[in-house]
Amino acid sequence: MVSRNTTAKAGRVAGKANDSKNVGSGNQNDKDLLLSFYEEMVFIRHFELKASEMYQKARIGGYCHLNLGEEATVVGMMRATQTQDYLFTTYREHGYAIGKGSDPNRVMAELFGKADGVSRGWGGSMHLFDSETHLMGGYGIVGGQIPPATGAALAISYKNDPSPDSPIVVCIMGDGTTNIGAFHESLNIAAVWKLPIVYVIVNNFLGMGTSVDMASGEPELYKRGASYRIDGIRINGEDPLEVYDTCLKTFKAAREEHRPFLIEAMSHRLKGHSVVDPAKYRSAEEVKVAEQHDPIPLLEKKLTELGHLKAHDIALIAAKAKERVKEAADFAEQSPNPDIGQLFSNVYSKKPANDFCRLPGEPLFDEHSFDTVTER
Amino acid sequence: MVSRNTTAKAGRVAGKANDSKNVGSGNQNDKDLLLSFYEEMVFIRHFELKASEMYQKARIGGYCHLNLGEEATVVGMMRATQTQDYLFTTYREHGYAIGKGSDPNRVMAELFGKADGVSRGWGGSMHLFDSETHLMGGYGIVGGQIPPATGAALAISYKNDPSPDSPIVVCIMGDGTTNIGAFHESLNIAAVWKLPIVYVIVNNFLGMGTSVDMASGEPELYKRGASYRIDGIRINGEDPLEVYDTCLKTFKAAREEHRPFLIEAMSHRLKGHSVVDPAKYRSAEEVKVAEQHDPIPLLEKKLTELGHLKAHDIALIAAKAKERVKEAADFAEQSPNPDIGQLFSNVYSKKPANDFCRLPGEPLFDEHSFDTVTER
Amino acid sequence: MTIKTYRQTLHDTLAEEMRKDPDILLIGEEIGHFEGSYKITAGLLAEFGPKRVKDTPIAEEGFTGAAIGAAMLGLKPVVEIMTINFSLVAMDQIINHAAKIHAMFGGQANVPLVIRTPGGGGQQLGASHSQNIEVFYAHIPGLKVVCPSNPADAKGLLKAAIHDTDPVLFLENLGLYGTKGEVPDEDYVLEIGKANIAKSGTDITVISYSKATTVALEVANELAHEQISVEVIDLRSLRPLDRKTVVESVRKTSRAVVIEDDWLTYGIGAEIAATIQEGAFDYLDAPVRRVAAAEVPVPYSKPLELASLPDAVTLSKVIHQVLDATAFNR
Amino acid sequence: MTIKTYRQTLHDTLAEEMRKDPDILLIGEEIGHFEGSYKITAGLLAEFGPKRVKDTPIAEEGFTGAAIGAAMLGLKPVVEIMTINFSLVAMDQIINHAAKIHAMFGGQANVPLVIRTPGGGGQQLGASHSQNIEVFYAHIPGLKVVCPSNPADAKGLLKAAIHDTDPVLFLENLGLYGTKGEVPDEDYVLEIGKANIAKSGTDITVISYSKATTVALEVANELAHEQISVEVIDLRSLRPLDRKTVVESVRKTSRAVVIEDDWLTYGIGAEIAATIQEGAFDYLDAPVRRVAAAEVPVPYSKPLELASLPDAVTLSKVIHQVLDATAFNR
Ligand SMILES: Cc1ncc(C[n+]2csc(CCOP(=O)(O)OP(=O)(O)O)c2C)c(N)n1
Ligand SMILES: Cc1ncc(C[n+]2csc(CCOP(=O)(O)OP(=O)(O)O)c2C)c(N)n1
Ligand SMILES: [Mg+2]
Ligand SMILES: [Mg+2]
Repeated sequence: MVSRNTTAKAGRVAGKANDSKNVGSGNQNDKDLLLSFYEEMVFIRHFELKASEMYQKARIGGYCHLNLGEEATVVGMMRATQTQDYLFTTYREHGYAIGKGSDPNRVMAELFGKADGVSRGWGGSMHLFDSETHLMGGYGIVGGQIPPATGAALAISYKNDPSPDSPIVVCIMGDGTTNIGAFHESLNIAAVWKLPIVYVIVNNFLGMGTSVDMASGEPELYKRGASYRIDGIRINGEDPLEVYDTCLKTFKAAREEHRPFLIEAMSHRLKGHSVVDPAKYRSAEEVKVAEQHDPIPLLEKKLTELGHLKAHDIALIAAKAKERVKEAADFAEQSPNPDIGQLFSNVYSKKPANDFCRLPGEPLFDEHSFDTVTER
Repeated sequence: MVSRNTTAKAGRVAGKANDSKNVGSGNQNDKDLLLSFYEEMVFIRHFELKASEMYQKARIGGYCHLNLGEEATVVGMMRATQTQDYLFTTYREHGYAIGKGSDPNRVMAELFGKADGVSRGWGGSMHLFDSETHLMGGYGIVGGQIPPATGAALAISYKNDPSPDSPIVVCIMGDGTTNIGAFHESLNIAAVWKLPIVYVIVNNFLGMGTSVDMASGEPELYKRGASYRIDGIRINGEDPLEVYDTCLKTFKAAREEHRPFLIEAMSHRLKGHSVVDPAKYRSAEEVKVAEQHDPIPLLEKKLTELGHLKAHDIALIAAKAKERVKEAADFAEQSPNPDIGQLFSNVYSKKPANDFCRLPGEPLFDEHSFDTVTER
Repeated sequence: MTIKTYRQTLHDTLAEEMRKDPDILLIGEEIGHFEGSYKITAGLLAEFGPKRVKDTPIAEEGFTGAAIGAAMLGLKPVVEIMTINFSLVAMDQIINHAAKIHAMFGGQANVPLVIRTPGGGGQQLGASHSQNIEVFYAHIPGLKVVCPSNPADAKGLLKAAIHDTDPVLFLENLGLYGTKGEVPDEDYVLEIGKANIAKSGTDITVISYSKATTVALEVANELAHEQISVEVIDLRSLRPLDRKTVVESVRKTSRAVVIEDDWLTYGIGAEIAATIQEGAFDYLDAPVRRVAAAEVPVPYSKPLELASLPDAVTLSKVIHQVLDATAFNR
Repeated sequence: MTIKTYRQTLHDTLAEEMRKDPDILLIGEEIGHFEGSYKITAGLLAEFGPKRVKDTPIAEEGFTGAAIGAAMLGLKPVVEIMTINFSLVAMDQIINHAAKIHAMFGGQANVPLVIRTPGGGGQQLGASHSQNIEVFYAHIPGLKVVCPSNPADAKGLLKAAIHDTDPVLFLENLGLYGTKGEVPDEDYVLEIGKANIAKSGTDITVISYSKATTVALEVANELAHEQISVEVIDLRSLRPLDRKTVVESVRKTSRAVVIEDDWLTYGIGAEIAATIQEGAFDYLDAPVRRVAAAEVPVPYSKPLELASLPDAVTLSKVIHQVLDATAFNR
């Protein structure tokens, strides 16, 4: 079952394939690479803004958590994966899904709960899954993804020897998630069993409104790998190149040595915890700091300084992204709802004997239930 | 509710109060102290041997885990507690209960499931509780004691300022227990909330048959405090004086600073995991090593060398211990079974309306249930 | 009497009790700075300070267990678990510890703990965030489970739960937070373990609890226009279960329907039906019917989700079916 | 046919399946070096090596969840949770993950996982080690729960569970491990979701599962001497639940008693009684009665523990009561 496709993950979203092989370190002056990062980051930004808008318009329901501010981490990390690698992530995963290669149309359709959604409308924003891209799910239970991700790495090591061709698992979580038991149990298991998995903490300084300092006895979270002799490293999640380089190196080591790693990417959350959170608990000062760390203007500035980007390009890239995102929203709008007749078709992968498939209020038995029955 | 009794915990078991104040460090040459350690260790040894015998004779049921080999840790640690301190521990706790001050008669009676047992016959070997000595329970779920112990420390800090008079919580667990989620969550909470609790890992190198190396990514378990910025220290659990000294110092710091600590006491398990475990997974070599680390001959040797103990004393102390243990077994034998009429009396502390108190097979209602009922 | 939302009532009741008893403290995720995921605790950190309103790490097992230990030493913690779905990570502490400590230690310790947590589907939260798994707790001797369906009961039962000397799971519902009702202004305390006849009637008994009670009442009021007199029993407490009130009602009406938001098989309604058939066997004119959720992990898609949940139309239909089957004449 | 213990049958079946399918691996605490807490896996580490017999840290949530992930990638893990009591720390992974992954992700992934775990009181293990909380799992769509009562069923259902492409909780019982029975030598596979008429009879139906079935059969055989013909239905599967077989039997006998080892209120028997009253309403001559455990955290003291558990004498008494109430003439 484990795919052997070892081609480098292509940047798909801006509609443009990235053909740089993800085998060596990126280069500060690699214009194409940096520009493709920028384009994808801008695309994800606009995707999230559209999601927010569609939520306000009630096209999207439930909870909806955005990657706003996290785009550099998303793009740098996803570019460093290979298609065959398995990704387990959280409810804050639209960007990751896109970065791993899912069709943005189908991601948006999932947010709309439509039949063409990546999870066929069953998952919604928090539960994106795409078997084709090996996106093994967004998970809404804090820490819930970590044990299955660890087990996926077990399956890899069960079937593959360490090698440059071995798939790995990338398991993403938030800072607050490092305080839950599943984190501890899983990292320990990965260490003892020497599993090819890279745990990535996206440290956005906050759980919902609770700061890392208030929640974690050791707030330098990458140090928590030490409890399992897992190497930990902290990186600047605002810089896509640093994220890309570190991930590339770390993923390579996990692939070739079959052992776990822990990466902590520091990355500010620009808005509330979810679309509906006005984030009143944040001071104006804090909001300002977050905005100063917005990776898109930062990269824009850098690229402009390097002469890779002009005001005109910026506008063009933004326009292209908006256009593409609009297409995704239109696709989602037009996609049909899942068929109500299929309500019971996903409970089990094969329907078992005596499966109970009755709608609310239906009697337990109907006139045909006892056709064969004994007289009294 | 928090008791203010600050007198030093007395060594009760050998029938002899230890009046050394537990305020300073013990002294290698403090003959009385060392001898009283020895006496209590020997007593616990014989208590456990009797428990084993009574289990074989089916006076004791269920699971029965012994402290054989762990006596130095038990005695050194319990002597360093104050009566007011709260102890949360595991299913391997007979010695700790006795060391904390419970009447050995009532401990044995509990193993027999009798009405005079410390838990009134409801708990058994794994679930000793003694409100008088602040033994807050032996717990049978691995890790289960750690969150409540942490919360008890919260209650202490809620009601008491740090001071030499403040009670603390001592929370004991095995090495294998450090791999479960509750360990991680609790230590983190204790660190963030600055709670007066000392977590003690009794590292006997084994879960049931699984070694620490196989189970823990970081087998130097005291280092796991670092994930929460909790100071950790490893001690030789075979030396009651080292245990006593370290505990005294650490408990003092927890009391006076209201912050958590982690102690790892290395201490071999002489026999199987529980009375019924023949421990076939252990090599003859391993058994020999464990026996070489038996703290009782070690202390015996030391005391003999120091001239504090003669062969005649050794025999006398053993005889006294056996005598006292026999008394406990006789007491347990004679104690009545709990009253079956009280089966429903412990479900709630106050009986609520409509509590369902029916024996198996009794109908839901009886003829009096609807005395007031409407006609049809 | 004041008209208030269920949310506001919970908030006010917590504040009122905390003002009276310094041993009450609140423990939970995001209840302080964030003011509560569903804003029940808004403003309480400001009023009572961080000692009594304790934001926790994301560690339900750890902090629920810590509340147990604090309760054993005499504090009265009120824990918020953000939704009942997340209580699954704390289950060992609730079931193996909170529920057992009093009995297992021979009555020497007790655990005066309240765990507030909302259940509820219908919010498009997907399979792992839409469950009504209160039956897990209701099954456990040593726990009490209460489930107010309206603001007044929320006040009366929350006070009772806080005053109780044993662990109480206080079940709220996402769909109820915004609902309004009259709330007594005085120190209003209900007795745990007693059901409430929310509406009396003579033709059929509908048994329900929590949010489903609002559906039952809505249907009962509608059917009154058709000259059908529905008695609605609001269980209020799932453990202890007030079997007598249920059975007495059915002995009177001879017909019963349960409406519940959880899954049918092994759900709360199973016990209700089992109880009725035993206690009112000779009085029943038709089988007890259950209106419950379809047995699927709750889908995100709105139309799918709606199809899986019980509602007023369905309840009304089932009531009519039962009446028709028993030659009911209007 | 060979006569074997339930324990030996489980062991042999695991080995047999592992020999055939290299994707099957065992995961659990102390299953390797220690050879299993209850020795089901004795010798399997020696035969299959540490890759396929994986001793774990004490981390039920972690390793059960890891098994889920491994299953998603096509392995077929068989997890041992030492007793069902300890499954409470793994509940989130079982209920929020194993049971939901197939549906929540639109059918793209499935979880071919078996979780073996014994329930059971009567061993003087105290309140937190003596539970029968299978109803928690039986309530959850997306899970299957099977509960063999004898060695042959243990073989047939364990094979079925391992071959199944969805998560199956395989409920064993401490009190059954030492019991013996005839076991088919061939590749014997039962269908999950079907109950078994363990003994046919005409006067009364006793419905049961797991260890309680042995009590039901014992009583049925005894009562045969009194010319009472008891039909014993062994559910074999709690989810899916074979309602039809149960109801057909009761339509024939007109009388029913459930015996179960779990607590009565909201226990498995509640659903059985609720189902019967709906499906055999016009056929029942007396209410369905339930014989279940007393609602207390199970005490350690032997006499107290015994008083709290259902047994043959009690079942027999209740059967007589039902027969007497229905003018049964021998
Ligand atoms: C077990 C559990 N507890 C609580 C929640 C509610 N919750 C959802 S997200 C969140 C904060 C998570 O913070 P972090 O891990 O830092 O991730 P972020 O949202 O910042 O990306 C909480 C408490 C949950 N989903 N699951
Ligand atoms: C949650 C849970 N899982 C498994 C068990 C079974 N069990 C009882 S003791 C034990 C080993 C514990 O090892 P350790 O923590 O080192 O303590 P020791 O017995 O060596 O003192 C296990 C696995 C349990 N009681 N609880
Ligand atoms: Mg965060
Ligand atoms: Mg150990």
